[in-house]
Amino acid sequence: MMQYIPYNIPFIAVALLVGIALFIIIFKRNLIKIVMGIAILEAGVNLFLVTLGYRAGGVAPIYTMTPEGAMVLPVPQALTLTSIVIGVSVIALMLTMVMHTYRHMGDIDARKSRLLKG
Amino acid sequence: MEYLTVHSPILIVAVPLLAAFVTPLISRMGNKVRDTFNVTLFGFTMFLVAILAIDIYTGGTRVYTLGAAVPELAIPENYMVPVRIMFQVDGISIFMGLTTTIVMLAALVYSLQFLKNETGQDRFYSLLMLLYVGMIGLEFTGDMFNLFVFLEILSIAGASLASYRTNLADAVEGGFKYIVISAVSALLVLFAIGILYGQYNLLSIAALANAMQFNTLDMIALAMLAIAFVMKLAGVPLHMWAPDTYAVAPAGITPMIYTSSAASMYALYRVTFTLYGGHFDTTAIGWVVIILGVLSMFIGVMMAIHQTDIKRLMAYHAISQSGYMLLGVGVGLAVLTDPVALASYGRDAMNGGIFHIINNALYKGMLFLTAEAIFFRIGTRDLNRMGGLGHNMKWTTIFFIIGALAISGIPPFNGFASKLLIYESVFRFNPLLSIIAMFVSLVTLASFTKVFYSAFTGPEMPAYKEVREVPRSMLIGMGIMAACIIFFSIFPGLVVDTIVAPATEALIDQASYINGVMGVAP
Amino acid sequence: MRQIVAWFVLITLVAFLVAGALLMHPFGYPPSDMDDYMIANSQAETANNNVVAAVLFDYRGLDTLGEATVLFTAVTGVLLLFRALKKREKKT
Amino acid sequence: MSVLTYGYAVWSPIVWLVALIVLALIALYVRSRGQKRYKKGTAQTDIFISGIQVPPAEERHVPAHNIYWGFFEALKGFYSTMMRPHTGIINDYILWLVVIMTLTVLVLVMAI
Amino acid sequence: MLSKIVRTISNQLILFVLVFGLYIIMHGHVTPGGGFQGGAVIASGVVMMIVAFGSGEIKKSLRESHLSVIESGGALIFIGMAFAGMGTVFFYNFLVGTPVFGGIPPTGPNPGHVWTGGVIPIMNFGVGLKVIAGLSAIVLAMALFSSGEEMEE
Repeated sequence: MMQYIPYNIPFIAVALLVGIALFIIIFKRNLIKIVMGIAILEAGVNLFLVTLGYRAGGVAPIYTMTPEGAMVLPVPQALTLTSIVIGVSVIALMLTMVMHTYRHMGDIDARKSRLLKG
Repeated sequence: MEYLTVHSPILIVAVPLLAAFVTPLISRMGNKVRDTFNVTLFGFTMFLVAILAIDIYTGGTRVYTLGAAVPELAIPENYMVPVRIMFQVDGISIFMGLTTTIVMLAALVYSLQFLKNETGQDRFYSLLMLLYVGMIGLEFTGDMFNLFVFLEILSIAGASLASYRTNLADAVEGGFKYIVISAVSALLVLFAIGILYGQYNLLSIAALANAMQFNTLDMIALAMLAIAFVMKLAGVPLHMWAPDTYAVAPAGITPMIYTSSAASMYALYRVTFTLYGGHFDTTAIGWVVIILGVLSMFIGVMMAIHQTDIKRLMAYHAISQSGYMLLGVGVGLAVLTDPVALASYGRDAMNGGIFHIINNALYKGMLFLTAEAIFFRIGTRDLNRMGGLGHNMKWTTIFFIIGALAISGIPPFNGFASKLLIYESVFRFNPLLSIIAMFVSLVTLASFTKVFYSAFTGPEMPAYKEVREVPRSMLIGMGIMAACIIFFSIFPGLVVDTIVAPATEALIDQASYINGVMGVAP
Repeated sequence: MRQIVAWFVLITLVAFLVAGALLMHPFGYPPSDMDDYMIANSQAETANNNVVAAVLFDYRGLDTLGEATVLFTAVTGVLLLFRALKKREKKT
Repeated sequence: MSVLTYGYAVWSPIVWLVALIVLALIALYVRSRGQKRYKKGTAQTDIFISGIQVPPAEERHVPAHNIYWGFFEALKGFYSTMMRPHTGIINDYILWLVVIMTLTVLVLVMAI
Repeated sequence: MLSKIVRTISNQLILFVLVFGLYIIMHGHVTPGGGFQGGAVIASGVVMMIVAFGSGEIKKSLRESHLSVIESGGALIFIGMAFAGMGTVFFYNFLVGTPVFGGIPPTGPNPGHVWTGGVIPIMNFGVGLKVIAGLSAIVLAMALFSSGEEMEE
């Protein structure tokens, strides 16, 4: 296992990024900060997908004027692109709802701007 | 006709998608044109679902590979793994598809007159179609990443529809909670998909199931997938978003969001049975599912009887009924590796759990619709302020009684048939679980008696003297559900033999799912 | 109480994830059964130099359609939430 | 068609309905044998609450939060425990998700 | 509305943004890029205009209903190309080998040619339209809402 550690630093970074994102979502009460936490979680997952496809010494998988050599995997890049666009959509919708909440309640604290409980 | 049969799996997704894309354009020609267009295209989709269902019950699992030269060609020639996205429709997929379609029909018809005086109707219909697309795609797909994409479609459409009444502060709050938990659980699903992809370089469910090695990383991925789907289906203790969201969503949408939880439940079963079935001892994950199920049943119903908001009360019942499905199928999962126990009671428990999904989608959906009919007429969800509505809303009262008796498991309704299957088979597995299930059924009856008493009976309240019956399309929407409930009540044997047993068989028989794509026995 | 539970759980989860990260394949040497097919055949099958575009629009076209649908859904949802709540008077 | 058979038991809604109808007929027959002295619109149908003034019809309806009052009173401890996790705060929802996920990871990793 | 300098410069800059975005969209099958990336570039140009001129000014020339129509049109182009392959299978790349975008590039590294890719350039164009209209509509709606203006139905 030890010999992998220098190579697997990106994966460890992903684990830490996910941890930070979950920390923000759990501890921060500001709704905007919760949305930011979800954005960071997304960034962590996207980073994970991209790092999965990296091949040592590889070039971009596009044949136009490319140098000879191994190519990095194309599927994770496509998945990441999809996931980024989905993330943008989700965050746009969330921010819309935060704006509406602020208009109704005059507050974006998760503890104070709630009506539904129990 | 044969052409339609061959292409029906993708057309069922693509035609409503086309409807959703065209709706903003066609609604400039007037509301009548738009409604006719939507209903027509949805009717065509129903026809396709029927064709596909007949084909699957006679011919077995269908594989449809997108973009290949031949639909059945899942793996390219002279290659060993599938590279394209494929739809793989088997017994449980089409079962969920039928459930979704029935609920969608009722919701669509119900919404036609419900929305008369609201703005933003064309976007509402567009999103309703997209919600349907998300659910059907989630149920039909045979590819993990595609499943994630459809999960996001149904989450976003559901959340924006849930906060449709933006003039109410609680509607926005319910929608926000739904989108946050959906986003987090969908990202966990994506993370798990990344783990699986990194290990096997595969995305197809069948190929992944074939290659699965059950090491530590796979277990982390399984935990993420399972718990993310449990969050989406609102099992206790991850249920707290459900009352908030179900309570505020407008009519027609609440049954759909509830059915989308059932679709998440399908995803949970797909992952635990198909992706991680086979040579792996599923007892541990089976007990996790059983414990979540029992907690959902008990805590859901105890919280429900305490509520005074009619839709929150019904939402807690939805949670409690999900517990039955988790319990039934969880028992099957726990004994999956024990052929004797599986044959003697495991299969019946799963039949009960799966039968309960469609029963519950029907009567729970209808109860949500009646609650929304009350809200439509008197403008409040508070039970304390209701009373005597039975005098003026006779049809709604009748529909409510049918739904309440069915959900409480009173014979001869369909709820009794599926609950009986669960009680008797779970009793052989562990008697205590069965006794808890019966107690929960009792409390369910008690709490619906409370709703019936405080909303419909009693003297006519002076404030509600002028209340009239709801418009006809709303009654037809509820009537569709009621007709299905009565049909299912009178012919439980037919339903179980025709659509439930193939679904159970599809879940248990992992090898044939894999063979549908990989071609050879593992 | 909540703080303690939350910290404990977060640390445990991140520990599991880091352990998982160490168990993954070595960074830069991924398994590549599926992707090799696309790299080798995308030019012949889809007449396309850009393999990522071939994956996006041909091999995994439904994902992209779904992604476009997600964007469409979000835009429709945002416009639905920002709609005017009262019907405007018809212009004469 | 309407009979649901499984392993060790049978459920037939038609038989059940027939039995229900027969029982209902018997009950109606017994009822029809009863005395017919009951008269509507006389003092026989008035409400009598130990002599206190009977409130008008609109105020006689028991509101929902009073139904099953005894049940909730007996289970006061249970419900106050139950209400504590139902805070309605979105952070707590996610915390529950993470807690259950970590527990499941522990269970599953220990199981292999 | 920002100062005159900003307004003038962004008025000039928007042309370059548009051209660059269109280039990225239409060369998505040959070079890095594609509909989403190019669409995001142009949508950021629209955001620049909204920041420079204020949402009220932009609303006069760019309406949500029009954006909504453009978006539906882009989505219809995309799903239409997918439906057009229904002769064989949904999403079948039926243009490969035909004169329209059908040239097959030689295997291995090559200089690249625009008339390749089958349905992919057309789908890129549809997605590009969709992303431009969609992202602009989101930003415009948010800007209008936060400045307190009435949205049209």
